[in-house]
Amino acid sequence: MLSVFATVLRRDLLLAWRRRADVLTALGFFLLVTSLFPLGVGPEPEQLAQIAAGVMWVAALLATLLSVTRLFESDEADGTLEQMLLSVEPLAVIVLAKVCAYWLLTGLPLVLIAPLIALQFSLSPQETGIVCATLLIGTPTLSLLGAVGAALTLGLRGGGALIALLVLPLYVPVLIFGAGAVDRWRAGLDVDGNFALLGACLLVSLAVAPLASAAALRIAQD
Amino acid sequence: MLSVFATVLRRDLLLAWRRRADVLTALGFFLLVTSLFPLGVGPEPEQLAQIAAGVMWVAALLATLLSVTRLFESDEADGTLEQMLLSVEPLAVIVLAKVCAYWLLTGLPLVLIAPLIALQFSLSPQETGIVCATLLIGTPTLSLLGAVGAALTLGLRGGGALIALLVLPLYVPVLIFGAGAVDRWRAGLDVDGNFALLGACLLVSLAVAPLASAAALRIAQD
Amino acid sequence: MSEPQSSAARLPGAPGFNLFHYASPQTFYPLAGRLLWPCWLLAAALCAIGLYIGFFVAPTDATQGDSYRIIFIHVPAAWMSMVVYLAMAFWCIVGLIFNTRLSFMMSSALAPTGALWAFVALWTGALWGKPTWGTYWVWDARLTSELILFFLYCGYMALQAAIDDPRRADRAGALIAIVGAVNVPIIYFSVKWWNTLHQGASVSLTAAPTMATTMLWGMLVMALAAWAYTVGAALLRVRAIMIERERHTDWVRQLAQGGGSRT
Amino acid sequence: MADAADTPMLSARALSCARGRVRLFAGLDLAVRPGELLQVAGGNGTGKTSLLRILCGLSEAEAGELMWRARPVREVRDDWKAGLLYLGHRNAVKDDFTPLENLRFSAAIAGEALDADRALRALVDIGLRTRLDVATRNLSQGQRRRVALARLLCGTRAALWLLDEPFTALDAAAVAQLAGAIAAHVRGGGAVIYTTHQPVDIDVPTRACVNLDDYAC
Amino acid sequence: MADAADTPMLSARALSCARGRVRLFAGLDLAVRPGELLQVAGGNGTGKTSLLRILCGLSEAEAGELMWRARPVREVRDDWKAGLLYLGHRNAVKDDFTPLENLRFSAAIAGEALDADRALRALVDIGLRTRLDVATRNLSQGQRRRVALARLLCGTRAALWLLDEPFTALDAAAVAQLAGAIAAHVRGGGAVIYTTHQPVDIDVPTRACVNLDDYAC
Ligand code: HEM
Ligand SMILES: Nc1ncnc2c1ncn2[C@@H]1O[C@H](COP(=O)(O)OP(=O)(O)OP(=O)(O)O)[C@@H](O)[C@H]1O
Ligand SMILES: Nc1ncnc2c1ncn2[C@@H]1O[C@H](COP(=O)(O)OP(=O)(O)OP(=O)(O)O)[C@@H](O)[C@H]1O
Ligand SMILES: [Mg+2]
Ligand SMILES: [Mg+2]
Repeated sequence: MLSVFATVLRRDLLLAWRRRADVLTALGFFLLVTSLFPLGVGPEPEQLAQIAAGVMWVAALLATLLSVTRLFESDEADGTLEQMLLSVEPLAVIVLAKVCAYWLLTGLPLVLIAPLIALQFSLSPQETGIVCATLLIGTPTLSLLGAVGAALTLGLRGGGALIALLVLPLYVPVLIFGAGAVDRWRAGLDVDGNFALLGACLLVSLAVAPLASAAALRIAQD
Repeated sequence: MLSVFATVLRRDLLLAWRRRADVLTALGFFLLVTSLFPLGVGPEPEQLAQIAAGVMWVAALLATLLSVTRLFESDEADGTLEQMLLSVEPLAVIVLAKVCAYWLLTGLPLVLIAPLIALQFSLSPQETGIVCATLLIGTPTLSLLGAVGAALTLGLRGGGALIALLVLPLYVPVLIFGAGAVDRWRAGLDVDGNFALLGACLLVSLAVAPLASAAALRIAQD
Repeated sequence: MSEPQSSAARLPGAPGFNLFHYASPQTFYPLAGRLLWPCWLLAAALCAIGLYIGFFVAPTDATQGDSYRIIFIHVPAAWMSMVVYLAMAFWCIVGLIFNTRLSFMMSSALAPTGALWAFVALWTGALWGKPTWGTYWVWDARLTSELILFFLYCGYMALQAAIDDPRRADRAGALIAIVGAVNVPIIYFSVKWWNTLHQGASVSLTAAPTMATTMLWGMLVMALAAWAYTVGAALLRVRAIMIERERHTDWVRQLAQGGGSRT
Repeated sequence: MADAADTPMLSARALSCARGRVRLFAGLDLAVRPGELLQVAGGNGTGKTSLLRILCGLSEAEAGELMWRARPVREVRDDWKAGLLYLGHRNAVKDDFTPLENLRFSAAIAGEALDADRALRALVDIGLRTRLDVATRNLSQGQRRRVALARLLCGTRAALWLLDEPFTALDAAAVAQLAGAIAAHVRGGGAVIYTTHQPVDIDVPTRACVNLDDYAC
Repeated sequence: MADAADTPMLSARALSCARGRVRLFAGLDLAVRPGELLQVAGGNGTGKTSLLRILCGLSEAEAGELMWRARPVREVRDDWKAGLLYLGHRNAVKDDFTPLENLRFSAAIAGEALDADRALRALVDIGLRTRLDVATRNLSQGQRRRVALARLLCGTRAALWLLDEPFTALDAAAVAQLAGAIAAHVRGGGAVIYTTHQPVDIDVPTRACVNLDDYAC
């Protein structure tokens, strides 16, 4: 079980390495969206600092949404998914490994680049710290929930947009707790509650999402 | 030439009709993003009205980006694209027909729903009118440019994110002129310039994008 | 396994036409090697002179104090970022028309240097913005379009990296380079078309210069240094690309057997 | 002059093809005349598919010249395109359409009008009578292939057919029927270039075979 | 008892299968014993692929019972899964990997360890020696199929192979080699259920054939 986890993780990372551009461009997307918002919204620095956390969170969410669609797609198209379903190893473990690889490739780089973007929005160091911390706990949740959506819509037409429709409602609490933390901190309130809630979201989705995705995949293949 | 345009248009619309969910969900995505934003940013009405045009434009842009990836994908996968390349009809016309169908299915509904969203952001009727008009001229440009990106990245790894990296820089001027119109109107300046520039963008991309996409498709198939 | 034959050799009338002599990698490779050192030396010398003028000869600015001296890096970098992009687009057009492999190689060799210049222009501009405008970044037309230029470079490189087949990579990249070239005039004229925070053009061929002559000289010398560096870096990289792409051809094998004689 | 039986419909001289860093074949000459059947033979990976794609203009040869009715294809690009019909490994059918819709749209994309009656008859002939209103996604492998092949049965303007492994996934009855259709086209003055790994009997007077194993580098 | 030659490895009773509104077959009984080769025959669309997917648990039958070594599959799900190997129409190879990487990862996903040497030997045996470091996306149709089939050559724990049209896209040499591998597996006490439309000679003592045309509804 551990070995299949490690193998699938390594496999997905290797695949991504073969497509290095992928990793770079997911980042590029995040950078671009966060730069686009000021363009659309107007350049007043105070206003930007006001909405910075929100914009970064929405961008992270969209970056996930945009790419998570493809989580199982290629495995489905070439028949590897059938083989995963037929494996003696539990499917949920395989799914979890895939989600881990996915997060390492899209979530983590985004968390690492976030301080730079915070700078661009002229956030203070503490605010930057809070935004990055919420992203660090929040993005794995986004990936896990995204996986469920991806599994559910697998093979359905509509793909990306349909996923968005299914998953966004689940993303909303994460977004609110995550983006809200900075606002609370600015208002002088404490943010432990937000972190606790984000952590709880992560734990719950860690427990439920792989199983739910596995079940959805079985249904999709029938 | 006209008949192949009509046929491909009809074909893509029929395909979309078979997958009704698709049309609904592109809309759903737009609705969700524009509703998420107030959540991320905080609900003060004046601030919301300030950023409304920007948010709607960014949402439209992202909705396009999210779905345009698939413009040629399925035709490529099942070999129809080969047949299009081999057709005696000019490829650019076929591409144009596909883009038209795409816009009718994703751009137009979004323009039609925009007044509702403007209401949600408490924009005035004139502002609403300006936003909708800019979207009406701007979204076809987004679709056309997106088609070039989709053709260029066809079959490549990186998919969605790579498209974003390639196309977003070209989207930025459209976004600036589009979202800027309301701001200028509010500031008491005239907005004819913005509309003229948006129109120019549309005309240029109408002339260039189908040809560029066709060229990119030929390159991709080699 | 054998080498694809030189496409330049198949050009109609190519043998008689002198310019095309250097259009094939095996003839261009040694030429590039010979040009390499002069470029480096020139770049170093000009850079030394330019910095000397910039930091010791040019007077302190009345309003900005000494912070304006960033101009000696900022402006040449900004110029080069635009010039290099145009050069890339030019080589791509040549490549598409004449079907020469070398032109595409030149284009891909130029991209990283161009991206570097765009980045330097953004970076120095941002550093300069803090003392003069009170902020690192504003969403002004010139700044934005320069940022877009940087992303275009990144897009070009990412696209090429994502395609294995060199032929397809060349042609797909060419499309981006050519379509993206529209952005360059936008950068250049943005200060005219929109009234913005950023400085307008003060160097022009038709009007009298509006800045101190020593400043102007410093900038021009630095610009020449940047040119020399760009040419040198591009030649170095194009040699590497040639070797990597043509490693299975006879001339590269001979080169390898020849004990690494560089020219 | 164009239709004189001795002018090759499509001919290639000194064709060579490289993929990645491997040259697949070189110095290949080939010609197909009206009323001729040409099989491209060779083991897996010898370049049959690559050759067919070059012959129809989907990819470019590394070197060599291609002639359509004795004129370089560059000059007669439209005639060339109008004159051929290529069916590849992939079926070019849309999963969401019924067989009938697929057939009509693929003819339209190629630029040929096709009336519903004729299309229907072709589909019935090829054995899809009971599956006419099932979306193609639900058809079996062989049935999808039949949808694609139905285009050959309903009359096409193209004089030259390029068929890449047309017999895969078909059962014995369908193979015999397709062989019949190919033979009829050839006897009617058309030409066919095809590849296959299955031994199939096609009943025509003249048949030629190019074996790519002989041209390997 | 489990390996006694007369206990069927996999057996099905009164199986029926419906797709959409069409019932494909009904009342199908079938059993395959160690050392047996079973061909599932039938025209296009008679339900061969559907049957194989039911037999390996990818889809569910409409009615009927499935037994693994004489026990209902529900009870011995893990043994059942560990005991079979299914290769479908689709190759389950990743375009971006080299053949070797593909082979090793697909074994790992199935839960089998495979050392590099053995994998390499299998690939060389199946004729991919010169393409070992080419990404699978650049291989020809037949070469991809070979990558997938290489798994059969490098020894697997699975006693029962379910092969859906294994011979498509292969050239004559590869077909013969695969037939040999199947024969060897069967002679070694394994069992194979396969479908094909090509007449292929597999040299085994006992072979059976289920023709789905006989069970059509
Ligand atoms: C990140 C921010 C900045 C960017 C992207 C940027 C970009 C550029 C570009 C592209 C040019 C060359 C265009 C031309 O020659 O017309 C340029 C020139 C120049 N920039 Fe900037 N700039 C930035 C910030 C600044 C700042 C803060 C200042 C000083 C207040 C400044 C002063 C100048 C000057 C004086 C020139 C030369 C104009 C001329 O003489 O033609 N720039 N900049
Ligand atoms: N990048 C590459 N590097 C090395 N070899 C390559 C590359 N791309 C393609 N090839 C080779 O080119 C050949 C493509 O052959 P093609 O698909 O034309 O074969 P085919 O004769 O149709 O085979 P099949 O009978 O299997 O369909 C294969 O041998 C493949 O390995
Ligand atoms: N929704 C549906 N409505 C009607 N028929 C359907 C539907 N879905 C599937 N079918 C039928 O089910 C059958 C599926 O068969 P299957 O793929 O198992 O055939 P097969 O024997 O493997 O054929 P082949 O030899 O072509 O591979 C086809 O005849 C198909 O038309
Ligand atoms: Mg082939
Ligand atoms: Mg089948």
